[in-house]
Amino acid sequence: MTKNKQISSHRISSEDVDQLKDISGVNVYACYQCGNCSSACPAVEFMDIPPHQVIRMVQLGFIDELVKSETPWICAACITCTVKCPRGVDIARVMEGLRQLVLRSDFEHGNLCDIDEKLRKKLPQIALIGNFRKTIL
Amino acid sequence: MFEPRIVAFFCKWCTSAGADLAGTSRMTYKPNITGIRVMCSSRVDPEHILDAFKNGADGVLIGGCHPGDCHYQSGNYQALKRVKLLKKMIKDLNINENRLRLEWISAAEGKRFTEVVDEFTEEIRKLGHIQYTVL
Amino acid sequence: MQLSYYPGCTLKTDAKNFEKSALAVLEHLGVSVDELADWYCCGVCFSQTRDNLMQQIAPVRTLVKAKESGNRQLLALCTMCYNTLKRSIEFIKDDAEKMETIHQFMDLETTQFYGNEVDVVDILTLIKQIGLEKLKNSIVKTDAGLKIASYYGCMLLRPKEIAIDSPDDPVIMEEILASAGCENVYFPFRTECCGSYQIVNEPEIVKDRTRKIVGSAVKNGADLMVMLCPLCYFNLDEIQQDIQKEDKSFQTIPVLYITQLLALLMGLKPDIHDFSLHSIDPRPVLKMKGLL
Amino acid sequence: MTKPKVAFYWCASCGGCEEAVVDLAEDILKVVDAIDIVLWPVAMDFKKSDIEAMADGSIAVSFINGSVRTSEQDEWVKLLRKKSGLVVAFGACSHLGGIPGLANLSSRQQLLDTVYVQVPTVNNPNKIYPQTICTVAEGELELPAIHEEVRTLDQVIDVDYYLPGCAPPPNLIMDAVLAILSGNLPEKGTVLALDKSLCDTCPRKESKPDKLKISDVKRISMTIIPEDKCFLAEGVICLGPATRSGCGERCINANMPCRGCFGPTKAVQDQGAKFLSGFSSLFDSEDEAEINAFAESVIDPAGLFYMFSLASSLKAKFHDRS
Amino acid sequence: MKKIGVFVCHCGINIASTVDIPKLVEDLKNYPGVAYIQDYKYMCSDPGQTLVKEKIKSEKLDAIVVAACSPTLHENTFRMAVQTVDMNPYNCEIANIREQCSWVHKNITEATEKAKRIIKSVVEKALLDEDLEPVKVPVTRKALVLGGGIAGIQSALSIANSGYDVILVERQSSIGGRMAQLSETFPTLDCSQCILTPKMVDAGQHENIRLMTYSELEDISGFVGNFKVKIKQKAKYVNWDKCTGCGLCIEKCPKKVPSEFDQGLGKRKAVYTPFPQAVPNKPVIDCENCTYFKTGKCRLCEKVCPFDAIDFNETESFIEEEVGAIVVATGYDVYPVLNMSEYGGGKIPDVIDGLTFERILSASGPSGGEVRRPSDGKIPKEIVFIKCVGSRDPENHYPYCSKICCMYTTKHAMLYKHRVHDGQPYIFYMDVRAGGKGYEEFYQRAQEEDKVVFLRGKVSKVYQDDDKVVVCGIDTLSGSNVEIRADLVVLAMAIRPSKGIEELAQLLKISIDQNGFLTEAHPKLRPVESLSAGIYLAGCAQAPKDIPDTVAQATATAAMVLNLFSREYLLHEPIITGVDEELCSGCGLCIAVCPYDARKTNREKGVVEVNEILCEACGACAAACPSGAAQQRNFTDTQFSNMVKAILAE
Repeated sequence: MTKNKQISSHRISSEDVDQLKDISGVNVYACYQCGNCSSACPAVEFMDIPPHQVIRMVQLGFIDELVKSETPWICAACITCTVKCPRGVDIARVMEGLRQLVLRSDFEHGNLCDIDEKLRKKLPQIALIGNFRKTIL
Repeated sequence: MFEPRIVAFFCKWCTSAGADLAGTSRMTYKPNITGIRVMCSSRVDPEHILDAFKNGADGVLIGGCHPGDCHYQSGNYQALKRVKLLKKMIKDLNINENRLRLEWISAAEGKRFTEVVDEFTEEIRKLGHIQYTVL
Repeated sequence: MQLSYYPGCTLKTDAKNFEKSALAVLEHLGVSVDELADWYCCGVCFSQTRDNLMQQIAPVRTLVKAKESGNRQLLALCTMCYNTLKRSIEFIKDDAEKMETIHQFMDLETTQFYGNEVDVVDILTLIKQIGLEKLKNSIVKTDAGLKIASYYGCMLLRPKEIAIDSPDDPVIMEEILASAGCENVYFPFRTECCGSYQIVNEPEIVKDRTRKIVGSAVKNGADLMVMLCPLCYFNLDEIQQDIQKEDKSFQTIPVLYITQLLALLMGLKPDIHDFSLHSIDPRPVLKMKGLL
Repeated sequence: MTKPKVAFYWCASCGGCEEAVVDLAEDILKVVDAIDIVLWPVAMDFKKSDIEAMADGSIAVSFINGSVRTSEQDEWVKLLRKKSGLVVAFGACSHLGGIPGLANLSSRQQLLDTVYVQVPTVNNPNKIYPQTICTVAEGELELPAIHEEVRTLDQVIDVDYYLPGCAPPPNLIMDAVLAILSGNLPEKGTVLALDKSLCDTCPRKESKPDKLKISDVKRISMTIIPEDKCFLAEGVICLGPATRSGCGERCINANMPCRGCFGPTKAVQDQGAKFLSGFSSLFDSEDEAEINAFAESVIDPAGLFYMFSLASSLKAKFHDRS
Repeated sequence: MKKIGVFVCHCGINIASTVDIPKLVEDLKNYPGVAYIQDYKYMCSDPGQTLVKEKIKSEKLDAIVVAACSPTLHENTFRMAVQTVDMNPYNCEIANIREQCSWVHKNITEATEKAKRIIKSVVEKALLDEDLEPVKVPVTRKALVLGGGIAGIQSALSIANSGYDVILVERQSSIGGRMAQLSETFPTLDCSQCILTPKMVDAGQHENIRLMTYSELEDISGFVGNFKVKIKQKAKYVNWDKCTGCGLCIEKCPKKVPSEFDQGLGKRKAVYTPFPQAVPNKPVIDCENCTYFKTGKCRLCEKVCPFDAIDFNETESFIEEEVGAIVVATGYDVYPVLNMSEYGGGKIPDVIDGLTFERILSASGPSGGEVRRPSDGKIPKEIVFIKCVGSRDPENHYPYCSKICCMYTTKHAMLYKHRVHDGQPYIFYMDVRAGGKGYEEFYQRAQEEDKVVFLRGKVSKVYQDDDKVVVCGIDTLSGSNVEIRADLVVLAMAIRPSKGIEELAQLLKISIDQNGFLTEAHPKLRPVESLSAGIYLAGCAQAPKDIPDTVAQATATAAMVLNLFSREYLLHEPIITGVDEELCSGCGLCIAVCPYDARKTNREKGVVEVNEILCEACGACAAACPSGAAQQRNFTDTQFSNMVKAILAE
């Protein structure tokens, strides 16, 4: 995140941003960057971009970087961020929106074969189905 | 060319002051309109408006303060309520509803005042003379 | 009281002990449930997209079945199912257009569902509804002296619209356990996520969470940890052993479904518990406390 | 002493006003005793020529009901004016235009089209309309022409007094007749009823809240109205506040809101506009969308607010549709 | 018909260049009612005014119409002038043929025709204008100040110093309010009590101030200049006339309860003064905690009182007063920490609010100014301050900024550092709002000199771990989550208007905004007035504000009150809307449209009555009246109807 980034009106109101808004239905502009979402996120240590920065990047239109990020795939949809947000931003929906942006461009993130076999045999159905619901369209 | 006759009611605090500003700024507008100064747009009674139509007015304009700016807190909303229902009713009376207009014009909106008056005058001009028979 | 019951996939397999103990507890409290004749997968994780109504078909199908059953209430034991079904209702209710679209996708279902005809209920709320006094009276082992850490997880508390209690500071499990004669242990991580389905992709997250959650419960002096979610259960029970392999100082704690504990306190026959399904064997503690 | 000559005449009306005279019951005998009826088409046979033959001013008083909308009515009322000392506009139609006055919302052609062609039960494939001249075997007949406009009596002739109501209540008729017979007459142009609006005598006035506000408009046909509650407070349109009192609250007592047949009070010219102004003020909102919805929810405001007074309130018939 | 004189002003060439004045005069000469018409170059000049006055006399005119510039400019001029020749000023009307005619039209014919229409319509108005006298309202020159905090004290003193009587009503037994609880004040760090107590004493001893503590407003009626108020004094069980404030009863009272003044940290007795410098310095008995009231035994205070001042039979009492103006300065409460379950509020003893920390810092506080934490009395070495707790949180708490927290939290951290030199203060913040004289410098000093660590981000969770309070937050500037094992956590809780503000607002008929604060008449130009005439607002009851702003606003309320009191009568525009009782049926449609509650139904008479003093002459009710009984004076329906006809007449 040290590289200079160009900010422009074109980027801030790009089609990608609109599509994300359509999928998620979230008004990201209510965010005032208190960071409570990141502070409360149980998986933030595993993320490359913390949730509050994700929202900031949506505000600035950096969707191309977000779709490359691991963050949406680390998110477990526990909704803690949404509940904690003082401004009513549904961050969890934004994460879902980012996953969908990737999945709808014909890219599947999950793969049964990648799972450790020993673990796979033990896993309850809800773990597997839950995971695939979020990683395969 | 048909010269419409337009009666207007302007609230003292906003629209009449806006009209004064248009004058002080030496803006010009169509002379077809003649204003009556009222304390508040809420004083304008539909009876006065129909009086105007009955006596041959081709258009009636009411000017009040913008919502939230009324000198009397809520008078402009009273005007709004009355005009909304009145527009519906005059349509049934066979008076074109566009002959009646309510506009919010503030004391600072001299320019807007002239634009509203000119635009309204032209609209009424297009509508032509109001048609009625005296009973 | 008559209500419909929706088991969901895991309660028929890995969480058999949850289903058996829950139904036994309810029966003991005088409530019988009708399992939906023909139920479908709930969809597991509620789709949070606004624009894709296809995702809602799975839960709506089940809700249609529930409406057809004629019972107003639908019990969902699995918290994932509870969350998905309840959020589906929130998403579609009062929106005729959405419902219309969803119905167009469903050829076999003839019943129209509008969103308000079925109440999805979880077992904690149901027990409170039956009455804490009644619960108290049904307890036979009143002097077990158990210190219990109640773990809520996410699905019953979030988002706010479907929360069964305060998302920040819930008390319903503690209330129930206090009525059942247990001592409650408050620990700061009782509402924090266990890592959920990320066990599949990123088991490290779950390990990290388990270490925090279990560690905190142990530190605050709990004998047992109870919960309701089969996925939390798997994550917190199964992973404890993995952590202990890496870190000998890590102290484990047995994990039970809250209904298992209630059944034991009610003196119901122990064969419903399937203790073999537990990774951390709770029997030593239970024996020590005189519950087995 | 000769009894004063009195004429009753009917123009465009329903006949209810004639009934109202009959409704005087036994009192009618007193009236008949005291006067000499020279014209009463509904009850007795007189010819126009009989009246024409009378000296100008020889009829003490003519009671004329109904509004004026045909050439025949026009001729008759002018004739009676000439022959009468006093003319009393009897009932809402002659006073205000009444229900027939609502015809001024449409053109004559529209009305004829509706009645003679468009009504589903009418079978008139050749679109035959009534004609004023008609040739029959005996020769040519002339029928009265229907005017383009409906007028109140005072829009055609000078009127001395007004007896309001649809129909006027017997006690007001009796009071008026007695006043005329005794010569104890008020100022010319007076409406022979109370000066305050109906709320003054309304049996439900005590139920009115201190601050009257409404959040939606209810239609009578779709509302159960409590028998003791102010209609307006319940959101039901009642013209009571804009209508002269004196009717005996007959509608209110039958759990029907006031429709305005007594016309406005003397300080008001335009009953409909005045009522609209007061009524819209009641709406408790400052939200433009809600205000729009409120205006939309008032069905047929012109018909409702001017039900009886269209012709007298507007004093003009607009045909400005564009 | 009235005789109207029309005076047409040329305004130099301003009117005369576009309006054909000779033609205008010629055409209007015979207009019905126009008895005299004359034009003049500058009608507003002295000779012009003289001309008008002379003609009124010589032509025996009943009313005049001056056709000139906007009435905003010279209506008053001419109305003053006509009064000198005994014409009622309301018979003088202005026809605006400059701003709304000659200046905005170019074509002479058109402008002349329009000027004619304007003048004719104003002539029609003048024909039916009545003589009117301004409504004279007497003024009771006594003020009521509600609330005895710094705002109320400042307002009361400023009014009293000008020679007028003030009743200062305070709910507690002593004045002083929140400011008395504070330790030092930002940005100067002078001792709050040191600057406040002299003012309290002044207020207590002022010959024009009647202190009514332990009292509340019970009822009010009337209007500006003429309010009637009823004040309730709660039962004190101590006869203050006899009591000298010696304190013996307090000393001997065996019952101790947590002190509200010390935020529950210290104790007080059941008979008590809230703090030693109380004004008046006389105790009250808290009957909820008094042993005698609870058990029927004790009465120790009664026994020891040398003045026989204890009176267990005392009841609440009421006084009724007439006042001309009211200042509402009821202050604020701190949003309770109990509402912050995620921060352990109410559960963790070492999570406290800022006001409690003020008491900890205060030299007169329960720990004598030593910073010790509530749980075990240890000196905290790591201390975390969290800002915006409950504020700026529309989802869960309050949407507004509480304004004072940025500065007082900075001050807290600084004062802590001054007391505990080896301690480390941390402040979690979202924004630092340090707009104020010396505020930014103060904030800089905290960072540079006192090494206060500012962390930009919110805290998601606070929990107890052994004897530490663990704070889990984020520093968004470094992008990392942070965890601090603190000894004490201070929450800068939101502030909100004092309890009971809704009831008070209802009683006073003033409005409150969506957050519960009192609404000012105009956010910029009338910031100390309420929407009800004669009622003024000061301090945090109107919005969160710090001491300097509070004092400034309180002083401004005094200016408003004095302005009111400087007048012998209040003159009220007489163009109010009256009621013709002969016509009014009491339908009540006019009542709800009145924004000033000036109209009420007299059910006995069956008519609506208007309070002429409350009526502000908008005329909304006249338009709403369906029977024509409500008519605005000199703006009657007939006048409007005639004006419209005059404009439209060919």
